[in-house]
Order: sequence, then structure tokens, then C-alpha cells
Amino acid sequence: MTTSTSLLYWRIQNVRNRGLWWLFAVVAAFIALYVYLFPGLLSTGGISKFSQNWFPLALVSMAQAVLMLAGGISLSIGATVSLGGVIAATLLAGPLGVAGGSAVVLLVGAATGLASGWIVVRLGLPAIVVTLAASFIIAGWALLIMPRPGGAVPAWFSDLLAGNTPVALGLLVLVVLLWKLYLATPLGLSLYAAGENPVGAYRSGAPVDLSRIAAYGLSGLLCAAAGLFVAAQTGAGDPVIGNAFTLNSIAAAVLGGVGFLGGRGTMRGALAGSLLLSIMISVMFFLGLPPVAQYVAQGLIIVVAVALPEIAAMRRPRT
Amino acid sequence: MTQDAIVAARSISRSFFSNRVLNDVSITLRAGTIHALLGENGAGKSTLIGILSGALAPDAGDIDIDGVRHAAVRPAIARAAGIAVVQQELSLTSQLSIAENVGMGALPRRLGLIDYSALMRRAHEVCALVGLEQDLARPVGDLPLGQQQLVEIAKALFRKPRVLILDEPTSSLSAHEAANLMAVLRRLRDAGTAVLYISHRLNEVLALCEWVTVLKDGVVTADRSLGGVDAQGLVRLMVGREPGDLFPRWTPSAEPAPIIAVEGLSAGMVRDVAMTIRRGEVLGVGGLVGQGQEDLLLGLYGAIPAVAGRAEFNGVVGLPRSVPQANARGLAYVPADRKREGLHLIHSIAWNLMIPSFGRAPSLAMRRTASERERAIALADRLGIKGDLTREVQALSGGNQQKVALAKWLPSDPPVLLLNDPTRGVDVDTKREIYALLRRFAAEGRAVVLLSSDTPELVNLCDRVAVMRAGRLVRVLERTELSEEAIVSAAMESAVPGAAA
Amino acid sequence: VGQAHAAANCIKGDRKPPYTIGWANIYSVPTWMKETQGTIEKEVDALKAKGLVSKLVVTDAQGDANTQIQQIQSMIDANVDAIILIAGSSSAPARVLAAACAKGIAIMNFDSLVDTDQVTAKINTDSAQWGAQAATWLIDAMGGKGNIIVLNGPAGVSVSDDRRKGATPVLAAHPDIKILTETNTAYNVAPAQEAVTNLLFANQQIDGILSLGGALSAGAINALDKEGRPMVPITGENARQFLEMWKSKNLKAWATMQPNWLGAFATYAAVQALQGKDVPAFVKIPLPVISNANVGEYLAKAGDFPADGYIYSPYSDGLFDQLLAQK
Amino acid sequence: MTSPTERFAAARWQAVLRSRPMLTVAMVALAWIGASFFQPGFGGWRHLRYLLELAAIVGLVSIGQTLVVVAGGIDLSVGAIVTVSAIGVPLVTWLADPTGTAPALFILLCATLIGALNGLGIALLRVHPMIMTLAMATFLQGVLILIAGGSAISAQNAVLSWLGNARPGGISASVLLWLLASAIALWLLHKTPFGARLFALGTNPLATSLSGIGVRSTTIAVYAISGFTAGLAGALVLGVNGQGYVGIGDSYLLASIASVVLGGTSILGGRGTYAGTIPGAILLVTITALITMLNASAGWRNILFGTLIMALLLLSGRERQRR
Ligand SMILES: Nc1ncnc2c1ncn2[C@@H]1O[C@H](COP(=O)(O)OP(=O)(O)OP(=O)(O)O)[C@@H](O)[C@H]1O
Ligand SMILES: Nc1ncnc2c1ncn2[C@@H]1O[C@H](COP(=O)(O)OP(=O)(O)OP(=O)(O)O)[C@@H](O)[C@H]1O
Ligand SMILES: [Mg+2]
Ligand SMILES: [Mg+2]
Repeated sequence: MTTSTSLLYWRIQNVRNRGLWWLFAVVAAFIALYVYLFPGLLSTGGISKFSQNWFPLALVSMAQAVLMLAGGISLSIGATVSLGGVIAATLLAGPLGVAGGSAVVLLVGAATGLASGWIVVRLGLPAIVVTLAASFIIAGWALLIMPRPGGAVPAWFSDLLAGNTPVALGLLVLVVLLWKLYLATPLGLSLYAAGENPVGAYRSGAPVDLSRIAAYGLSGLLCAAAGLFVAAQTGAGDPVIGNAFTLNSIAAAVLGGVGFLGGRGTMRGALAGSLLLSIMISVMFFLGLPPVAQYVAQGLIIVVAVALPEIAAMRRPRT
Repeated sequence: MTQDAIVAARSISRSFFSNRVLNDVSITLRAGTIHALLGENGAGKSTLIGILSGALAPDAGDIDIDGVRHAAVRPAIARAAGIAVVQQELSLTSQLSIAENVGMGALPRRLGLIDYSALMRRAHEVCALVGLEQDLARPVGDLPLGQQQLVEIAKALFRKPRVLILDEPTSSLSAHEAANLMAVLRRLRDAGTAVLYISHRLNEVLALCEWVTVLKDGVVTADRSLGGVDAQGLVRLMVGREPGDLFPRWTPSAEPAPIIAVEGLSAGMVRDVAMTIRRGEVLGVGGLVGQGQEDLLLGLYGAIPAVAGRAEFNGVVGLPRSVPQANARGLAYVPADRKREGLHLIHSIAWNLMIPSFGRAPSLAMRRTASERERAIALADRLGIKGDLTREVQALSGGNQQKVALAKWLPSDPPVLLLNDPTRGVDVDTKREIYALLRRFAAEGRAVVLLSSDTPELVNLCDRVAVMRAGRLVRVLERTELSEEAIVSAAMESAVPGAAA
Repeated sequence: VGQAHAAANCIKGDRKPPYTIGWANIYSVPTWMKETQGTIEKEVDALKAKGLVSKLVVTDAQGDANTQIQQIQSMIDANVDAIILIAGSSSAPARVLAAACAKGIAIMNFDSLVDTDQVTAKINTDSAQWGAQAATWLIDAMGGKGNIIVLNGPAGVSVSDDRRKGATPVLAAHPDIKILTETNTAYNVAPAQEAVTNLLFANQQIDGILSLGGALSAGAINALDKEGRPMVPITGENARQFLEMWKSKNLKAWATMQPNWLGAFATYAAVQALQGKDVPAFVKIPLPVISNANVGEYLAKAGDFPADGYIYSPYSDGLFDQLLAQK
Repeated sequence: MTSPTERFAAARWQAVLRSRPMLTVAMVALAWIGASFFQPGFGGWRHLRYLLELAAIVGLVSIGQTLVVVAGGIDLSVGAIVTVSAIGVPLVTWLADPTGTAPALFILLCATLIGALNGLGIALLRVHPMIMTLAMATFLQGVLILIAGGSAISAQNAVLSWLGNARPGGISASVLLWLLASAIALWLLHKTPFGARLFALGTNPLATSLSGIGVRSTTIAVYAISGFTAGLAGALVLGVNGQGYVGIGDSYLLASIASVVLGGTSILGGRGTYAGTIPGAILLVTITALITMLNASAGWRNILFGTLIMALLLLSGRERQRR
């Protein structure tokens, strides 16, 4: 333990990869298999298209992971994505323009998240049921705005985000960098403390309530951003398109080693988990598996991937 | 006592629901003084410091900080005044690094971001001060309990406190680490810090403190200089009557037949341990904190995967593969971290006392409320757990919680008791009861394995003491060789001379 | 085969048989889908026998429109020759389909349609017409006046929305018809039965039920039956259960259908298009109507269909050619 | 020696009245009375009986869900198990007997085994319950693709249709079944060591395991029970509807969780009672019925439902602070 002081941050980062190597290895194996089955993946177009399909799931997995780290969980992820999408498809082609419309989408997402967060944190209601109730309210709102799929997104915007360039990947890197920046602030780091040991964190002077509510806000923001992207990717809005994201985001976060009890896990894990889920869809297609096998394989892969490190880590009876 | 009062609390009262925990309590903390706060379990010590640090609000009374009067201290005010607290309960985040934990709540920042190089520098200083020699990037969750407690202390020092309050900081530290902490506190005192020190280890208090305030049932019963007070006198102050000897008289056990014998035991950190545990003895397990002592107990208890070259338990060959199997072979285990491992905090005392019997009884047998109540009352009486047994365990003071964690095993009359620091945070009177109980156990021909971080306890209570270092059993000290120095030097020996018993 | 310029949209004329067909299903679990897949597989077998098709690849998006986009992308990457599609969202697949179209892949979209022209053909019954015809028959059967309840499929789904929209002007034109209330449920018996039962308690006088598809009608009849309420005129779809009730309870009823052979037809049409035949951009499937006159014919075949399945009208290559020939 | 009365504060009837289950009962009563004023026909005996019949199915699923939640888990596969059971009974033709009991029992056994499989994954592979049961639901979907369609022959099952439709003495057989099952559930939870183990497990699994309680066997058993009650509900669904189809069980997943929570059981585990779930289930079907009767667009109905649940939570679902 000598002087390498400024390296502390990087050493901490490195330690946090611990326990994730197996997941990274599995993801790498799947990528290798994918490339073997579809060499075209390694072209700009291939990477662009793949990352576009991964991107929204990556964002919602981050949205879920933020909350799980803060000791919460959200069942309104999917509804918020849908809401973001329909608002985008309503406003982006309108007088507010792309910039104004996107800002509204993100604001609405953050606001719905903050509202849920406030109820959970300040009124002391369990997150899982608050967000379940919120999912109905948000889904209803999306249906009011757009009772059926429709609306439009300017073509140039769609082409920019979801054309034949890996812009989505770049955005993901940007989001990850912003997240790292956030974690490097006292408020961001408090998330872990607030999630795992709120009483202790409060006594230490960490902004517990604030960081938890902020986590809900961030989560809503990320979901709305995913909705915005889906609207751009599909060129329109759909009031129910996000539904599957709720459970997928939980599966991705858990695959990535994020725990349900708060303060356990890393964002990189959640991202790797989402990548695994996303890549699995394509790989199973290229393997030519029939739908039955797809369901069965998906169930098994998830269970095995979650079980393996647990079994390996069964050193102590900690829970 | 010429120094300035930094914090002066006057006539503080506080109730939880209708239970008055503090009644008209006054206390003054002065710069450059180490001030002891003593009292039995549940006397109100933790509550008082909660009020001093702003975590709790008093019902009545007021507090002067630097001469400014406050009806209630808010956490921000306390922090601004330089009051730092080492809580009895850990306030750490297991996945964050040591450095981040030390800085949590007071992280140095630059441009709004955490200044990691400043954090590293300052965290390194305070960790070195408390003798925590660990990579600061390690997640705190990896550290054994004792080292986590050091992190907790480092965390308080990190704030450069003018008033440092420590609530049982040494309860899971070994003698070596505790001595180190004393030295730190003396240095802080000399630099003008006011220290409020709570401990149930009276020898520490005598060695360290100049002034003492004693609480009994929420009332101050003594507030005086410690000059000229000896251990007996301290206990008298606390208990209010003439104390007996803390440790019962040691008598050699009549029946030294082995009840457990293992060879080549590996479990968790434990490597290749050979040992025998004999009927009628109290076998101490000592060493520096976190050398695999806990894993040894858990391995014997079937709670973590373990392998052994040879093992015989109470006549049965082989290690127990699960806790119920270990229970069936007559082992019981009392964990150190009672909140996480020993108790069901949100449930009643009576219910907690019944838990092992829920595991043993047939799943679908009808529960009988009346007999459960009788048994609960008998157990509570046996260990002096007072009051309404339908209270949630989390409303009990730390020491009383410990009693519940121990008491729940008594009905099954286990021939082997594995105890992981059972007197941690227990007041002196209860300690005496527990010690007497343990010796009685031994005298009845049972075996007691006592993992302890309290070295006097090992010296005075045990028949033999096994000292561990880095997962290996380095020495087994016989009764005749037992002394604090012998244990500490065995624990610190760098080379392993011929090892093991 | 091999004409200089291809006739149908998206077709470049550079793809040679035998073809690989991709079947991009949104959700393969429901019985309707199972039956539909059955017709596709049968058609593929027939085309394989003719040496026109080499392989059928199937994906199931498990109800998620985003997954479906990714699976269509994978089909493009795997360079299938044709994509047969039931869309999970009317808007979502538009852009990925444009990419497929640009690569000369024949895209046959049936049942749940997409709002884009970048497909070879859309094949469907006319949902608006469905709603309008159902409403017209019901109003007629009720003698032009009375209270009705409307049973819709799930909210936010365009088929359900389109059928309802088709009914709107017809209902509006008859002011004596009063809509007591509407519901949205999945196209299934149990939720419809539950919803209708609750509505029965709230509305003592119900004279007709405008049920817009699936097994909603069967649920409604169960509800009436169980609460001992008189049967009323009701519209519906070719669900076997509904048709059997129709017969056994002697209902005043009307039904149409979304024939499962749309799948077989889409497959057939895809191969036709790939071979350079002209395929209209929209193949409108005339709604087969089931009335008291022909319900017996359908029920006679009931044994060939699953108990919770749909009894579809017969089909043949001849019918397919005829449908393709319409302009 | 102290006397029992000092050490055990006497339970007072006021405390019972102020308990969570009573609160939920009060909310049900309020909802029923309010709704009958506002919606004529709502409060009629026949409608209330119908609501109870609906609640019986939700309530049966919620037995397992309550026990699992008390034990600190959650079962997301109950919907799929209901479906499997409702579809499965008519398929077990080789066991056909005139009363229909044998196929029903066989499917109940299967459902129990599916539940036990969940428990095995959670206890032995240490997969989080949410993930294990979610994966199980996905897996069962695959199984349903194999068995659904083309083979659901006849749903005539005498014993199940009696259970689903008979009303001996004006009281629905399904409600009677629910009453019986509730009594057993309450006894299991509050009067047996097994029930106590569930509370222990849900409060602190580590302390529970160190206390010598077989955490694995308890976990496997509680998920098996959940599989069983979901299977029972599925059989009843078949009896009521005369037919099962894919997706018939979907709605029971959220319904079971919602009624558990509305009944005051802590979703975090360790605290709760099925006595609250019973009115919770009734409350839930009541709200659903009310909203169905409302002539509003799908969007507004969703918003109203969410808002009502949120409001009821504020009344009943406040978690006490944990340390
Ligand atoms: N430049 C990049 N290009 C592509 N992907 C990246 C890039 N940087 C990071 N990622 C992806 O993001 C993941 C998370 O990155 P990183 O480890 O920095 O996360 P983090 O914000 O530190 O999260 P945590 O600290 O919670 O683990 C990486 O594992 C990788 O999958
Ligand atoms: N949050 C609370 N709710 C109810 N009662 C409480 C609470 N906190 C403390 N008490 C009660 O207040 C009394 C004093 O507790 P406190 O923790 O201050 O004791 P202590 O002197 O620190 O004891 P120990 O030496 O065992 O730590 C105890 O009887 C305890 O049961
Ligand atoms: Mg990071
Ligand atoms: Mg204390």
C-alpha cells in the first residue's frame, strides 16, 4: 500500500470487476458464436444494427440497476418506455422540433420517476407495489396520448440514431461515461450506501433520501430515453411497445450480478447482462432453434447463468 | 478539569413510546479529556449519544455546543461542530472500498466530483492511525468484523473530530488492536479532542479514561473523576452493589475425554487444522481478528462447506453436512453478529427464543401457545431478560439482544456449544452470569468452544486456548501457560514454529 | 420466372428457387397462431415438393415488438428470400422492413398489419369492414333500437381499434341504439366472461352485444347463461366454442373470421412474388360470413379443429390464385 | 419468577380491530357500500356472490403467494401454473374416470412438482426467486406451445365443473372450497412450526439457517405449496370456464401479488397473514369490477386502477421502518 494515490479510483474500478469475469466470458463466447454464425456482424452495418437493437434494453437495464442498487425496484419500466415513445412520436415532428420534443420526453420521464421515488422514499411504501400501481397510471397516460400506434419522427432523426452508423453504440458509451461521472460525485456514490445500509449512511451524513429519490429520477430519465430511441428506431410511437422491458430489465440486471437487497452489483454487470439477453435472441435464430426450444433455452440459460456464480460463491452462508 | 466544555447536555429526557429511557441526564464533554460513559445493557448509553450527535431528538432538556444552546441537535449541526460518532452498529457499505467508506458523508471533492487522490491520502492517514493495514481499494464486505470496526473508527477520525464519541469500539477487537486504538485515543486527547468512550471492558476504561459518567436505568448515578477508582469500584458504581468476582473459580474438568476430534480440517479460511475438543472444558479460540477463527466454528457447525481428513463428533464419524445435522449431533452455535446472524429483529423476544424448537419439531405439529409462553419465560428468567416478552427484539439494547441469541439454545441442552464472541457488548453483570453459565456447562461434562476477542476472558475462563493465525492453528496453550502475553505473542508470531495440537 | 423487371414491390428478380422462407411470428403460443402455423407448414411442404422452397425458419417474438424487430434484422442478416410477418406493432417494424425491402426480400404481412408501404404485400381482411358489417347485422337483428354493450380486443392494438372504428359510423347513424358501455380485454373467454358478468349486474336491460372478435362472444354467452339472463343477438368470430354455443343455445348470431389460411396464402404469395408474378400491394380477403344458413357446415368440420380453436373456411391454390388476380 | 401476564401483554380487542386485515375488511365494506350507491346493481346479493366466486380463484392462488412472500420470496410463475393446470386436466385422458377426480389429482401433483422445482432452483442453485420463477414461467410457455392447440379435446370434468358452478344452499362451491383452503392456510401459517419457519426465513434467512431450521426443505416446500394452490386455482378456472386455453392464467399473477400486498403482508417478507389476503383478494376483484362497469376509455381505466391501488396502499401498505 504505497503512494499510488491517484490510482485509487482505477484500482477500485478493477476490484469491482471481480465476480463478473465469468459473465464477461459467457458474453464473449456468445459474441464469438454469433460472429461465427454471422460474420457480417463485424461490418459497420452489422455492428450498427446489432447495437441499435441492444441499446434500448441496455438503457432500461441501467434504469433497473440504478434502482436495485438504491434498494428499490421498478415494475413501471416498460410503461415509461411506452410513454416516452408516444410523447416523442407526438412532439418531435411538431412545432417543438426534435430538440424541444426530446427535452419534454426526458423531463416527463424524470418527473414520473421522481414522483414514484418520492412516494417510495418519503411515504415509506414498498417500491415493488408503488411502481406496479404507477405502471398502470403511466400506461393509461400513454394510451390517452396515443390510443393506437401512430405519430411520426422526422426521418433524419431516425436515420441519425438508427441508420447505418453505430451512433447508438456511441450514445451508450456516452451514457456509461455520464454514469461514471455521476458515480464519481458524492451524491452518486451515496447510492450504494443508501441502498445497502440507509440508517448507517444517514448517520454518516450521506444524503440518503436525496440519492434514492434521484435514483428514481435517473431511472425514469433512462426509460424515457429508451422510449425516445425506440420511437426514432421505429419511426413512430406505440402505446404498448415497452411492456416486455420491465421483466427483461430485471433479468438483465440480475444476470449482471445486481442484487435485490440494495447496494450490490455494478452497472457494467447489468450492461453485460442486457447484452447477453439481446445477443441470445440473435444467436438462437442463427442456430435455427424452433420457438419451443427458444423458450426452453432462454429459461435454462438465465437460470444457469445466475446459478453458476452463486454456486461458485457458496463459500459462506451469507444471504 | 480546567479544559473548556465543548458539549454540555443538561437535563435530557427521552422516552420510546411510554418507556422512559433517559431521565434528567446531564453530561459535559471537555476538550482534552477521555470521558467514560458506563452502564448496564439498556441503561440508555446509545440513546444518549444518539441525542448528542443529532440522530435522535430529546423530549426535554437542551444541549450547549460551544456555548450555543440547542433544544435539539440536528445531524448537520453536530457535524459542523466536529462531533463524530463511532456507532455500536456498523454504518458501512460492504461493496464500497475502504477508502470510500471512510470518506462517506464527508467526501473531499473537486469541481463537484470526489477527489480520489485527496481521499486516498487522508484515508490512508487515518487507517494507518488505527492500524488497519489493508489495500484501501478493497471492498469493506471482504473484511472480517473486527477490521470493519477499525474502518468505522477510521471513518470517525477522517472527519478530524473535536468531539469523538465511541460506542463500544473494541467489542470485536483483539487485545492487540484494542491497545493500538487506546494509543490513538490518547494521542487525540493530547491534541485537545474531547473523547466520550463507552465500553463494557472495564480494564480498558480504567487504563484510558479520566472521568466517568454512570447511567443506571436512564438516570445518572455517578459523574466523577476516575482517579483512585479500581475495577471493583467501577463495577460497584455501575451495579450499585458489591460485585463478586467477574470470573468464576476455575476447576479442572473431571472427564477429559474428547467429544470432537478433527484432523486436516479445511473450511473457508481455515487450512489443515487438527484439534480435539474435550468434554468438560472451555476451549478458547483466539488470535488477531479475522484469522479464520469464525470459519473454524462455522466449519465444525456444518454451516460452510468443510472437508476433513478425519473427523469424529460425539461418536459419529465425519463432519456434519448441515446445520440441522450438527444440531442433531448436539452442537449449537451462537454467532457474533447477532443482528445479521442471530436474531429475527422484527419479531418478539418470545418468538425468537422458540426458533430452534421450530426447526426441531415436526413441521405440522400443532403449536401450543401456553407451553411456548412458559418456556419463553423460563429462558428469559434464566438469563435475566426483563420485561414484556412480546416486544420486538429490535427494541432491546445490544446486550439484551445478545442474551436472547444465547438463551434460545438452552432448551436443547447441547453437549457442545460453539460461541462466537458471546459477550460482545454485554455488560459486566451479565458477563459474569454468562461466564458462570459456561463454567457450569463445562462442569456438567459439556464442551464449550469460546471464540473471543476479549483476551482476559480467554485467560481466566478457558482450560486451553487455541491460537489461530492465517487460517492455521499455531499454538494450543494449556491452562498453565495461559496469560495475555502468551496469547498475544502466539498470535503475532511470524514464523510458525512446529505448529498445532 | 426471371422476368426483366419484377412486378411486385421489393422484388428485384435476382432470387432463385428454392427459397428460404422466414416466418416472423409475434407470439406462437395462442391456439390461433398454432393453427396458422399449421397452414404455413403445410404450404411449405407442398412448395418443397415442387422444389420451390428449401427451408422455413421460424421466430417467435414472445409478444415483444422490439424482439420482433431484432428477429427480422436477423432474417435480413441470414439473407432469407421472403419474410412472412404478423406484426407485433403496426408502427414498430416499418424501418427494419424498409431495410428488408431494399434487399429484395419478399415481405408478406398478414393479420396484424404495419403502417408502411415498404412491403411486397399486405394480406388481410378489412378490419373496418368487419366492424361495420358486424354493427349493421346487429342493429338489424335488434330491429334498429335498443341497448348494447361493445366488447373490444386489447387496448392500443390496431386491429382492435380498426374494428371498433369501422363500427362507429354505423352506430352513429342509428340514434336509437344506445351503447351502455364498452370493455377492452384480451381476445379470450375468461376475461370477457368476467367483464360481461360485471356489466350484466350494472345494466339490467341489454338487447345486443357487439363483440368484435376472438373468443369474446363465447365469454359473453357464458356470462349470460350463468346469470340466467336471456340470450340476445350477438356478433362474433369463428371460434369453435362460440359456434357450438350458437347451435346448442339456438342463438341469433353472426360471425366472420380471420381465416388461418392467411398464413398459407402469404407463403404461397411470397413464392409467387419471388418468381416474378404480379402480387397486388394489398390483397383484401373477403370476409367469410357465418350465418344461420351455413353455421352447420362449419360445425360439421368442428372435430378437425382444437376445442379452443377456430374453424376456418376451406382453401386451395385455386382460391389463392383467384385472390392474387383481384386488382 | 414472573407471571405470564407481566411477560405477555394481553392481546386487546382494539388491537385486532386496528390490525391490517381488519383495515382491509373495512376498505372492502366501504367499496361495496360506496359502489352500490353509485352503481345500482352492484350491491345485489347475486353480484356480491359472483365477486366472491372471482375472489375465490384469486384467493386460492394467493394462498401460495402469501406463504411465499412471508418466506421472503415471490412466485412469478403462478399465472403459468394456473394455465398449465387448466389446459392440462383435459389432456390427461388416460386417467379419465367418470368423476374426473383422477386427472384433476394428477394435474395437481404436476403443479406441485413444478412448484417444488422452483423451490429446488431457489434453494439449491440459489437463484433469486424472481428470476427462477420468471424463467419457470418462460419454460412453461415453451411446454404450452408443445401441448396447446390441436389436442384440447373435451373439458368435461364432473368434479371440476361441480366445483366451478354448483351453489349448494345458495353458496358457491368454489367459495366453500376457498373457505376450507383458507382455514388450512391460516392453520399452517400460524399454528404449526412450518409456518413459524416461513416467518423466520422471510425475516432473516441467515439467522434462520444458523438456528438449525432446514432452509432448503422449507423453501422447496413453500414453493411446492404455491404450485399446488396455483394448480388448484387452475383446475377451478377450468371448472368455471368449461375450458382452458393459453393465457387463461396470466391475470392471476398480478392479482395474487396485489391482494397479498393489499392485505398488509410485507412484500419484504417475514410479516403478514393470509387473514389479510382474503379481504385483499375481494378488494381487488371489487375494484376491477367497478372499473369495468365504468364507461371510460382504456387509458382512463388504467389510470383509475393505478390510482386506486396507490391510494389503498397509502392506507394499508405502509412499511414499518426496519433497522
Ligand atoms: N468505450 C466503451 N465502448 C463500449 N462499451 C463500453 C465502453 N466503456 C464502457 N462500456 C461498457 O459499459 C460497461 C460499464 O462500464 P464501467 O465499468 O465503466 O461501468 P461503471 O459506470 O463504472 O459501472 P460500475 O462502476 O457500476 O461498475 C463496460 O463493462 C462495457 O460493457
Ligand atoms: N428505537 C427504540 N425503540 C424502542 N425502545 C428503544 C429504542 N432504542 C432503544 N430503546 C430502549 O431504550 C433502552 C436504552 O437502550 P440503549 O441502546 O440506549 O442502551 P445501552 O445503554 O446502549 O445498552 P447496551 O450496553 O446494551 O448497548 C433499552 O431498554 C432499549 O430497549
Ligand atoms: Mg464505476
Ligand atoms: Mg448501546
